[in-house]
Amino acid sequence: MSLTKTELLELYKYLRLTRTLEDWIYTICVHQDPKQPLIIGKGYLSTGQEAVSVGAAYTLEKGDWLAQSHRDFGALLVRGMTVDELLAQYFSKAASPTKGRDANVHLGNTSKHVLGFISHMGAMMPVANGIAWGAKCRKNPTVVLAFFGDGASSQGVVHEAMNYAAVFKLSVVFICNNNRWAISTPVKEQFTIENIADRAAGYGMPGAVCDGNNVVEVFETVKKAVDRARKGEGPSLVECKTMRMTGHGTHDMAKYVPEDELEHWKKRDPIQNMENYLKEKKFADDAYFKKVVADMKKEVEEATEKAKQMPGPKVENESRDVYAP
Amino acid sequence: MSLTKTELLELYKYLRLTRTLEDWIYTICVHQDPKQPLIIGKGYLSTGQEAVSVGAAYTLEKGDWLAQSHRDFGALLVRGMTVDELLAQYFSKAASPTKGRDANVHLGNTSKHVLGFISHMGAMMPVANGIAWGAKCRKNPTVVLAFFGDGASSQGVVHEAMNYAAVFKLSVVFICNNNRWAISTPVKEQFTIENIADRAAGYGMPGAVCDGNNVVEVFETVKKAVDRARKGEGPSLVECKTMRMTGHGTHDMAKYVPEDELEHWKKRDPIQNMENYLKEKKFADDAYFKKVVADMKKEVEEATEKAKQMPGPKVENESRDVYAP
Amino acid sequence: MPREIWYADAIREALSQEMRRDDAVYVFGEDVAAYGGVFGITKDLLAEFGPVRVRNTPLSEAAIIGEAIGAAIYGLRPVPEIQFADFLTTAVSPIVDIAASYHYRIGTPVPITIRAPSGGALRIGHFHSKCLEAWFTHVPGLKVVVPATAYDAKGLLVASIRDNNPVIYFEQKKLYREIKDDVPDELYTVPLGKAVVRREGKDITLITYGSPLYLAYQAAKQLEKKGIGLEIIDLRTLQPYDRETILTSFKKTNRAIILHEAPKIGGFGAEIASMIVEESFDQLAAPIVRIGAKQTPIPTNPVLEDNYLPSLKDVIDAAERLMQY
Amino acid sequence: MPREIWYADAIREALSQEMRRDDAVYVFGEDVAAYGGVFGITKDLLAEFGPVRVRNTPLSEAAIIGEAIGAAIYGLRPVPEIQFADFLTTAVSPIVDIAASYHYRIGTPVPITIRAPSGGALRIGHFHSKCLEAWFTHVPGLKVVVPATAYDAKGLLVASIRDNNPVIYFEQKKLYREIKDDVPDELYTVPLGKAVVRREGKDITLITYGSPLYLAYQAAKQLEKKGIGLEIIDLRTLQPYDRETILTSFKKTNRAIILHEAPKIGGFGAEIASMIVEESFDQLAAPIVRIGAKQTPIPTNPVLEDNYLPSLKDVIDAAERLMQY
Ligand SMILES: Cc1ncc(C[n+]2csc(CCOP(=O)(O)OP(=O)(O)O)c2C)c(N)n1
Ligand SMILES: Cc1ncc(C[n+]2csc(CCOP(=O)(O)OP(=O)(O)O)c2C)c(N)n1
Ligand SMILES: [Mg+2]
Ligand SMILES: [Mg+2]
Repeated sequence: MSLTKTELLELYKYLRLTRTLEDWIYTICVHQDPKQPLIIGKGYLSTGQEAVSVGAAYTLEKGDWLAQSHRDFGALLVRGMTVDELLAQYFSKAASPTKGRDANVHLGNTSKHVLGFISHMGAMMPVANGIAWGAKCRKNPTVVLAFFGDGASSQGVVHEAMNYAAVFKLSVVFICNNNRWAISTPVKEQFTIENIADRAAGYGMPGAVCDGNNVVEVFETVKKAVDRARKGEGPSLVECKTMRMTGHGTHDMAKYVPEDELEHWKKRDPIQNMENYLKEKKFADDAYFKKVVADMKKEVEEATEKAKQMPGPKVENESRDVYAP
Repeated sequence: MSLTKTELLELYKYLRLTRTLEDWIYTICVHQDPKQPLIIGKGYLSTGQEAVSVGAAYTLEKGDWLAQSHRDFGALLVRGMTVDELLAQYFSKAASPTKGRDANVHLGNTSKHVLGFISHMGAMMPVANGIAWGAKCRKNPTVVLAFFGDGASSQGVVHEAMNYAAVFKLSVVFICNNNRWAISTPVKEQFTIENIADRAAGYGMPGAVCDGNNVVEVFETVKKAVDRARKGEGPSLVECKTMRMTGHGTHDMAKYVPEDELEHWKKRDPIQNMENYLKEKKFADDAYFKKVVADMKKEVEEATEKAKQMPGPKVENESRDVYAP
Repeated sequence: MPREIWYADAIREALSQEMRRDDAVYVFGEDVAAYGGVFGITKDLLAEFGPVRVRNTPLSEAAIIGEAIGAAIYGLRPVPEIQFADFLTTAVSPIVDIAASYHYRIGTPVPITIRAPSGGALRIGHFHSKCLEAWFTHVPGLKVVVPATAYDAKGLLVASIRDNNPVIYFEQKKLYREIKDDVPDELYTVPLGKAVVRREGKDITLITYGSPLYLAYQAAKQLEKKGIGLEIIDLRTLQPYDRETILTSFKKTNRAIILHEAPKIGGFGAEIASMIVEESFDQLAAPIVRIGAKQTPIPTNPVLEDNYLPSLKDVIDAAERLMQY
Repeated sequence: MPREIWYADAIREALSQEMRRDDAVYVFGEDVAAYGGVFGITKDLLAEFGPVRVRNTPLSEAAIIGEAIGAAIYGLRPVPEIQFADFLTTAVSPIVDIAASYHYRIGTPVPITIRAPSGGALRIGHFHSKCLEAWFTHVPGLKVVVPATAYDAKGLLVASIRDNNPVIYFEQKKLYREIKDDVPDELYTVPLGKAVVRREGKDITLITYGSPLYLAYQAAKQLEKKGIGLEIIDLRTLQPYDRETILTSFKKTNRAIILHEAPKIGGFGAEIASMIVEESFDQLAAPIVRIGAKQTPIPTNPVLEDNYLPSLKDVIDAAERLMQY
C-alpha cells in the first residue's frame, strides 16, 4: 500500500494543478468585467483542502466512480477530467460537460465515472449507493467515493444514505471533508460532536479520522476503506480534517472566520506539507517544484486560451435533451 | 426517584387500561360489519409494548409535552386524554379530537400538550424540537418526549431533529420504541447495529437502552433523561427494547413474524411483568388485578356506549378550519 | 390471449414479465419482498426473481429514489415502490432536483419508474389518499403516468419501464381489486403521451385520468338518458400529455369538462382547460368546467370524504349547465 | 413617512419592526445571524435582537420547518429563512403534511412565515432559480405570497407574520437591489388575498405576480405606442387569490394574458386562465394567453436563460395577437 516515488510525485502534481487552476479561477472572478464575464457565476474553490480530494480520488481504479462535492476539482482531475473541460464549464461553453446548461462546479461526466454534484447538499449520497448497487448486481468490484461537507452532514439524506449503504453492504466510501465552515456557520453550530466519523458506529460501519491536509495520510486512510469495500465488506466513513481557506465562493470575503484560525491552518497548507515530505524523502527539491508550478501554469494558460475560443451554447439546442430519446 | 406504591399501582392501571382499550379496538375491527363499520379504518395497537408508552409518559409534569407515535395510546391516557376521546376518534365522531377529519391514531390535542402524530414516520421529531425551543424562549422548564419506531429511525428527518436538538440543547427526550418490526421488515433489514441508542453518541447526547417490557425500568431510564433535560442539559435518546405482538394493523396477520420470536416475547409481557413485580413487593394480589381488569373493562364499555351515541361529523362543517381565522 | 384480470394483477404481471425479459429491471422498496408490498402488488416476485431483484429497503424514501437514480445511471432499470404516493413528499428533492434534470445537465439517461399508489375514497385519510400528480407535471424532465384500466396498467407500466426517462407511475389504489378488464397475457406497451377516447359522444368532451374515469362512465350513462352525449377522454399520461386527442374531440363537441380527484385549485385540470382555450378558442361554445376535490385536507370520515371528492352530481350538473350554452 | 428604499431593505424593515412590536416573532435559518443571510436580508438583526431571536441553524431544512411548526403551536411566530426557495424540495413534507393540515386536523393555528428567495435571471442555474409557487397553491391550508414591490414586500411580510396560518413568502431575489419604491417608515400591512391594479388599460388585462411585473410595465409602454392599453394586475397573494379584482378588470377588457416566470405547463397561470373562463365566459373576446418559462430545467448561461425566461417579445406578441380578435 506504500506509495512509490512516482505516485507521490503524481499526487504532488495533482495538488499543484488543482491549486493553480483554482487560483486562476479566483483571479478571473475577481478581475473580470461583471458586464462581460468570462466566468458565469462565482468560483467555489478547494484552496487549502486539495489533499482531501486528490488523496481520496487517487485510491480509485478504472471502473470506480466518484460522487464529488463542490470542492473536489482535485478528484475530478485525478479522475481524468481535463483542465479544458473544467474551464469550459466555468466559461459556460457549448462543449463543456453541461453544455452551458449548468455552471461552475455543478457538473458530472459519467463516461469518466464522475457522477456529478447538485447544489442540494448531500443529495448525491444515495445516488452513489445506486451506482454501488448497480455494480453489485452486475458483480463488478466497483467502489464509489461519496464526498460531503461538515454542513451537508446535517442533511437527512446523508443519514439515510449511510444507513442504507450499511444494510446492503454497498461498496461506498463516504468522505466527509470537514473544513470547519458551512458558509458562515462554524462546525460548533453545526453539531456538538468532535468527529463526524463517530457517526459511523451508529451505522455499523468503520469510521476513521485523518489529517485532511496530508495527502499521503488521506490516501492511506481512504485506501483502507476502499480495499475493504472492494472485498465486499461494505461501506466506511472517512473524515478528513481540513480548513476552508477561502470564502464560501469567490464573492465571500469570509470576514466571519477568525484570523487566528486562518493563521493556524495556513501553516498546515497541504501543498507545503507535501513539498516538505518529498524533500525529506529526497524525492524532489525546490527546483523540481518550481518546474511543476511553471508546467501547471502553462497547462492552465493553454487550456484557458482553448476554452475561451470555444463557442457558447446556442439557443437552438436549449430545449434538447430535456427528455432522453 | 423511587416510585411509591401508589404510583406503581397507577402505572399498572394505565397498562391495563391501554391493553383493555386496545383489545377492545381489535375486537371491534375484527368483528364489525365492513359495510357498516363502527371504526373507520384499521386499528394500530401497542399490545405487548404498552410499558414503553406508559412508563415514559409517566415521567412528565403538567407543562410538559409529548409527540407520540402511532403506538402510544398508553402515553395519551397518562397525559389525560380520555377513553371516550380515543374511541370517539376511532369511531370518527364530530366531537373527537380530529372531528372525524382524521382517523384512529392520527390525532393530537394541544390543550393536553399532545402534539399529534402524522403518518409520515418520524415527521414530528423536529416539531417536538419547536415546542422545546418555544419553551426555552419563554423560559419554561418544559420537557418534550418524542416517540419514534425502529423503522422511523431510518428517516432523514429523525437524524436532522436529533442533531438539531443537540446543537440547541433542547429539552427533548427522543424515545425509540424498538419493537423489532416495521410492518414486515425486521430490524436486521432496517439497520446493522445492535442498538439505535448508539446513535446518540453521534449527536453528542446520552443514549440509553432499557427493557421496554418493564415499565419501572422504562420510567427510571426516561426519568433520568427528563431530569437532565429539565435542568437545561439538553436532549437524550432512550431506546426501549420491546416487541410488536400484533400485526402492523388489525388487518395484518403478521405471518412473517417467526413463531419462536413471538413465544420468546410472550413470556415477557409487560403487564405480567408488572403483576409479578407488584406481587413480589406485596403491593397487590390477584384479586386486586382482577378488580382492575374489571374496572377497566367497565370504563371502556361505558366509554364505548358514550362514544357510539355521539353524532358523526356534518358535511356543513367540512371545509371549516382549513384556515385559522 | 386476453383474459379479465384485476388492475392490481395487471401491474404485477407487467413487473414479472418485464423482469423476465430484461434482467436490468428490478424492484425494491419498503416491504416489497416476502410480504409482497402493502397492497400485494409485488407478491411472488421474490420467489421467482430472488433477493437481488426483489428487495426490501429501510424506511428511507429519499435513499430509495437516490438508489434508483444511481442504478439507472449505472445501466439498470430500477422500479422502486413508494408505499403510498403521499410519502413522495419526503423524496421530492431526488426526484425533482436530480432525476428530472440529470439528462439535460449531464447527458446520461435516468430510466426509472417510480410506482406510487395514489388517490382516495378508501377512508384512510389525509396521509394515505393524496393526489400529487400536478406537482410533477410542472417539473420539466419528468414523465407522469396514471393508468385507469387493467389493460393500461400493464401496458403503461411496461412502456414506463422501457422509457429512458424518470417516470412517476401513479397507480390508483382504489382500482386494485375493483376494476377488472381484458388484459393480453403477452407483453405489450401502451405508448406514453397518448390519450384514448374511452367513449364517443357528440356534445361534451370530458377529459379525465385515473379512477374518476368510472365516475365519468356513470355520468355518461345518466346523461345519455337526458339526451346528452358525453365523449370521454382518458389522458393516461399527464406529462407529456396528448393535446391532439383532446383538441380533435373538442373540435367536435365545443364543450369540455375536466375531471380529476385532486383538489381543483392548482390541479392539472387547469392546464388542460387553459390549453384548450389557447388552442381552440374559436370552437368554445361554453365555459370549460373543471371538477376536482374541495379545497380542504382529505378527511377520513366517509360522509366527509364523499363530500370532499368529486361526485356524480358534480359531473351531471356541469354537463347540464354546459348544454345551456 | 415614505421614502424610497430597496426591496431587500423593505423586507428587513418589516422583520425588525415586527420583531420590536411582538416578542413572539423570531428569525432563524442557515447563516441568518452574524452573516445576515446570504442575501443580507437579516443583517443587523442579531445586534438588535440577540442570539435567541436571530439564530443560525444546522443545514437541515426539514428540521428548520419542523421547529417553526412546533414553536408556532407553542405560541411563537417563527419566520424561518430557507436560503434559496429551491431547497424547499427537502422540506416539502413538514410544510405539506404537517403545517398545511394541522389546524384542520388538530384545531390549533400554525402561524409561520417561511421566507424563501425565489426566481431566476441571476445566472445561478437550475438549483438556485426555481419558482415553486404552483406546488404550494395546490395544497389546501397553505397561503402563498409573492411581493413585487418594496412597499408590498414590507406590508405583505407584516401581514404574513400576523396571519394565523402557514405562509410561504416567496421573495423575489432578482428584485432585492434592483427595485426601489416608496415605503412608509411605520408598520403597515398589505392584506393577504388582495390583488392590485398596477396600471389601468382598456384593452387587455395582464395578470402577473413577482418580478415579471416589470416586464409587464415595459410591455405596457411599448403597447401604448401601438395604441393598445394594457391593464396590469399584480396578484400579490396566490393562495387565496383575488378573483374579484381579476374578473372586474376582465369584464372591462375581455382579453387576458397571464404572465409568470415559472414554466408555463402546470404553472399557476393555468389556474387563473381556467378560472376566468369558468367565471366570465360571456366576456371572452379572445383566447387567454399564458406566458411562462420554457419546458426545460433552468439553464445558467445568459443566452440560454434569457431564452428560457418569458420575454418582452412574448408579451408584445401575445398582446398584438389578442387584439386581432
Ligand atoms: C439543502 C441545501 N441547503 C442549503 C444550501 C446552501 N448552501 C450552499 S453551500 C452551503 C454550506 C455547505 O457547507 P459544507 O457542507 O460544509 O461544504 P463546504 O462549502 O464547507 O465545502 C449551504 C448552506 C444548499 N446548497 N443545500
Ligand atoms: C415516510 C413513511 N414511509 C412509509 C410509511 C408506511 N409505514 C407505515 S408504518 C411503517 C412501519 C413503521 O415502523 P416503525 O417505525 O418501527 O413503527 P412500528 O409500526 O413498528 O411501531 C411504514 C413503513 C410511512 N408511514 N411513512
Ligand atoms: Mg464545510
Ligand atoms: Mg417497529
